[in-house]
Amino acid sequence: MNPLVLFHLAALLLLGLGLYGITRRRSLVGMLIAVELMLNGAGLALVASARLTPAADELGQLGALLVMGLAAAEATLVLAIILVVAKRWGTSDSATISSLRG
Amino acid sequence: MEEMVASAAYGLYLALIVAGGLAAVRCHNLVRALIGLIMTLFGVAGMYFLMAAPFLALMQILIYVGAVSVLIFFAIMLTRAPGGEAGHESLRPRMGLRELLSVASGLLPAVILAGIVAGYAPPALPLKSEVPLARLGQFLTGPYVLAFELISVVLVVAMAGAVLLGFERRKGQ
Amino acid sequence: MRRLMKALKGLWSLAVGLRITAVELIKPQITVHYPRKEVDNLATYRGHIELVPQDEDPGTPRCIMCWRCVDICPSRCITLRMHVQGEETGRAADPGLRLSPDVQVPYSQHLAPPPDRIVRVLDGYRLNYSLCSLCGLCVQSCPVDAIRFTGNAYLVGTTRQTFDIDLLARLQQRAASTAAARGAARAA
Amino acid sequence: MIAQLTAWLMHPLGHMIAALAAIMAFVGVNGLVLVYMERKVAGFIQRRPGPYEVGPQGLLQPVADAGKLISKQLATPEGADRLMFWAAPILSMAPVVICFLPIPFSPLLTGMDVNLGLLLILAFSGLNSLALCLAGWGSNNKYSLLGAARAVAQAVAYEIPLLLSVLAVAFQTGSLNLSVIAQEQTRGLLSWNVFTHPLAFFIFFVASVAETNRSPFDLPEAESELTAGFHTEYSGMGFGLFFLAEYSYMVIVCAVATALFLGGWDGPVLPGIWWFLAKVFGLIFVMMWFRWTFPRVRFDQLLNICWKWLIPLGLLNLVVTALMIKLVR
Amino acid sequence: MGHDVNEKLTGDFYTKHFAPALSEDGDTLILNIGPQHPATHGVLRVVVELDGEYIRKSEPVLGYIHRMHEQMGEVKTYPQYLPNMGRVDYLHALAWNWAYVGAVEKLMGITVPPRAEYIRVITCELNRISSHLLWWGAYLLDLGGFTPILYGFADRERILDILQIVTGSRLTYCYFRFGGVVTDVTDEFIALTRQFCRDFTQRLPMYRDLVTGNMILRGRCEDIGVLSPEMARRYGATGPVLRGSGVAYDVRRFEPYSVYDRLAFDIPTGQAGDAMDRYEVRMAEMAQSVRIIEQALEALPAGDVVSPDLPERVIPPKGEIYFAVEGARGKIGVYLLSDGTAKPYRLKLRSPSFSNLSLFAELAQGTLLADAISIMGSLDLVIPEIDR
Repeated sequence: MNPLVLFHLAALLLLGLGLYGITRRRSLVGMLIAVELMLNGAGLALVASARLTPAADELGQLGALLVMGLAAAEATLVLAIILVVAKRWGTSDSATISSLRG
Repeated sequence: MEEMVASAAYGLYLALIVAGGLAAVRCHNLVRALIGLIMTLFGVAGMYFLMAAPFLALMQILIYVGAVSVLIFFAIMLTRAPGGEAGHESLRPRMGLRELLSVASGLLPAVILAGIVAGYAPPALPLKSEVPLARLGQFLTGPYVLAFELISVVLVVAMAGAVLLGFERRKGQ
Repeated sequence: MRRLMKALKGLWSLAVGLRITAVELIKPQITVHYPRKEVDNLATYRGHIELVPQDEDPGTPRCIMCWRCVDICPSRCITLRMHVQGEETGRAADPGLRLSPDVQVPYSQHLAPPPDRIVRVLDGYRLNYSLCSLCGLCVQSCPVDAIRFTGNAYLVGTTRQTFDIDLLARLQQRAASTAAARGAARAA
Repeated sequence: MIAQLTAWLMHPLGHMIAALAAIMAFVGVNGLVLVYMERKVAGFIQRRPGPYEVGPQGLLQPVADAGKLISKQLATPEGADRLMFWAAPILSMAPVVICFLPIPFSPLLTGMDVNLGLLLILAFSGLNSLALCLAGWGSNNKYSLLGAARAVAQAVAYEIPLLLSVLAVAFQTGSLNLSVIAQEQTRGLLSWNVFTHPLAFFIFFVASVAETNRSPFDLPEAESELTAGFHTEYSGMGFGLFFLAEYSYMVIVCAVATALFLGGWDGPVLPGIWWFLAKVFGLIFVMMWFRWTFPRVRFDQLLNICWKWLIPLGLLNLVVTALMIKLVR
Repeated sequence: MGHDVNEKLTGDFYTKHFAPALSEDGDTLILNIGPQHPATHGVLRVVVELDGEYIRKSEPVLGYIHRMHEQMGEVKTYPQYLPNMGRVDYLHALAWNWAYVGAVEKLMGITVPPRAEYIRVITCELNRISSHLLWWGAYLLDLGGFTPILYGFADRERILDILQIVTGSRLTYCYFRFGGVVTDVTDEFIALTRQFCRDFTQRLPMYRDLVTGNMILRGRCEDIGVLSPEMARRYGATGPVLRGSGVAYDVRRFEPYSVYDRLAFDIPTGQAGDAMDRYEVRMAEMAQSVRIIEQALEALPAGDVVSPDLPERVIPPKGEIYFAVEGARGKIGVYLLSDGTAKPYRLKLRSPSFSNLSLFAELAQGTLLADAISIMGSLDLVIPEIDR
């Protein structure tokens, strides 16, 4: 099979798993894990597209690098939010914090 | 020979991704889910290696495994539900409508996109040679300097925000 | 700037510490490596007690069976058996508590008890060393200096019986062995 | 036959496999040597002989220790997560082998001559903190949990000054290949980076002492506070693997320090490998010397040293280095 | 897969005691430090409630090595109780010897010959140095420094050798007797003690350089466990703990017993009352003890070592008595109530470690776990003395 398609399929698999996880998980941390899966899929797709097509190689690699930086920033922020949520509501269950009353 | 090794490596990495990903979304125990995530991360790093992008692979391990997953681990440790056990969550009821919807929401975009990818993929070029690190650096400080600066700003803002949120938590006590 | 100076001073204090350990590193060892070498200050160490033989007869203890050591011992680790010459049965030490104020003697200043007209014979003198706390009250309270400390610091054993020491047998054994040694020396 | 073997060894894959095998042997032997060395150094500093009974001068003591560890029962505490509990020591040990690959023991003796060797070591050594996390979490023990939390905070914090100090050297050499960096320093004693980057060397060494959880930064296993920290519950080889990993990481950071700052294999008369090993073990001796001299710092002090001193100093050093390079060119 | 360690608590009385706080806020962790723990130096258990690494509440739990010393005093005759005194506080056994012997002497009106008094001072102060040296090493061990304890032991071993000459034992001395001491000191003892005093004075700067001046140690001790004089009084703290807070109270000076009023010595005090001050006080006290020993050796008179007019039987008259001496850890008090028989009617021991330990719960509140260990070390607790 075409190697490009193979890599893209792996990336899509990650996306699917991430989507499934984000709907199925109840805790915020679990959702964060699912989001990381999807971000990884994005990075993989970017790199594969850049490496195996005539597109500029650097574009894909740097794009994936930026995705990683974004993931780190996002994880930091989400961690802080989760802590605040856990402090306020005593749980990180997404269902219990559906109200915005605070 | 090379071809075979590459296929075998791809298979191995894909297996890592699948097994890890399933563990990440299905394990009741959040720490096990995290281990699943880490397995997936390694799988993706392996795929980067396979595409002759070792820098990216190592960065993947350095950033994701060394930093992000450790942060997640902290989040798991610090959010203990009262009465319940930390790092343990009961997933939504199995095989209900929601489960079906979950599977569908995961499968639908993947299947649609997979069709597009499989149908309209351009022919893959033979693997280009490894991009030297210096060239990546030149690009980062040249054409992509805005993105580079933006991501730094995002990181700084995220850190500041996290610190602020943390302080608010202390005050709330 | 002050903080920088303070940090530098702190680093210097660490370096001073390192210098001291480095100097100690090359100094000779001060431990005594036991199985090969033993400590040499056991002369003043006071291990478990032993019976002192009479000056003229190394096989017979000096003990006059006044029971003071048995009575003073806080942990009751001395057992004494004796009989009066002519009487058929021996008298074992009273197994009950003998803490009546009439018999306890703190330590005697080496005053001999009143002379006895009956002759007493020591049948047994045992020390339960696992109970002994080496306080030395028995040695002090003995009016005739019939008990003394040994310098036995290396007493080890795997059973409790090892520490139940028959001091009378020990004394007689020692006397026999010295006599044998003396005989052997004379023969040589 | 011999020709075949050499041909196989010249092939990158064969070379790597051979290197991995050699490294595994080295890690094992090295564990024994360092255990002996640590105990002897401790003994001499405390003016006692150290191990003495098993074998001549106690040389077989580490072998006896290893035998004891191997023969012990592997107990899993009640309520522990078996998978995580036993995955942790393995995860702690596994990256060690990879970390050894890019280290240039001599101009020729390098497991794998990778361009990104430094990055490889940094990336894989980061796994150790994760292993400590799992150990702490999986043990179902409060002391372990506290130890794990400390280990993570410490590892994450000290990775930054470590990277900063390494970057200064990488800037100058323009390469992340340890062999190239070491090669750069073979032009006499003064070309050693420790003279051009003394501050970077200082930061690197302090940070690496902290990264390897060595005293005075051994908070994750602070025995007077946390009994044994993250490995409280481990018995037998579970503990042995953590132990071996700790010593291997010591060798790795000291080898990296040697290659980065101390001229690698550079030295007169003797072949390079001996110089390299001598420098590595010299640095390890200093680490042991620290351990047997200093008390332990407190946790907030540990983080203060990192955030208030090492990171600003590292940044300063990096900026100054960059400026100097710009000016010189 | 129980990871909520709090839920797994089987919960005896003391841990349940902490449970209400848990329900209102699930963020805390209850940790049992001890009964077997490297930092408690004995079988002491401290239950702490941790918020992160901060101690929210703590409570020491006693009684793990209760040996009924007080009760034993009531079933044994006066001389038979002597060996017990070496075992209440095994590190400063001679001070306890002295407290008990002194109480009985005071009750019976026995005068002690001057030579015996000086010998008591010399041996007791030597014992004090050895106790402080052990504390010094153990405290550094608490703070993660492994080597100092062995350096301290090298000096301590010499003291034990010296004390062995007269007492015959090395740790649990039973040397003092009603009206004197067991054996007279020998010339060897005097020479060795003189030599030790000289050498030890030269060793003290090494201790200072290695440890006291060390930045890490200062960071671990300064401003940790600040004990105000008022609080120290409230809990009845004595000894170096009290003096570290700036209260110059020393039984040897303020309720002089024996010949201490004839010897010149300073009472070192601290200012802030933190762990470092307690540390410095003990280090200074060792130098003062050396000073006392040197003076006592100079002034050592000839004569008996046991009172010649000692009654045959130790049966004090009816009455009660309280006698206190200054131990290495503080004021050691013995209260005796005699009903005129051969055994005490009641014997009460006031042990300094008990009062000093009671400080801990308040001092440790709000500190880091590592600081709590440092505080506990700086209080210099001897657990058997607490559970007497």
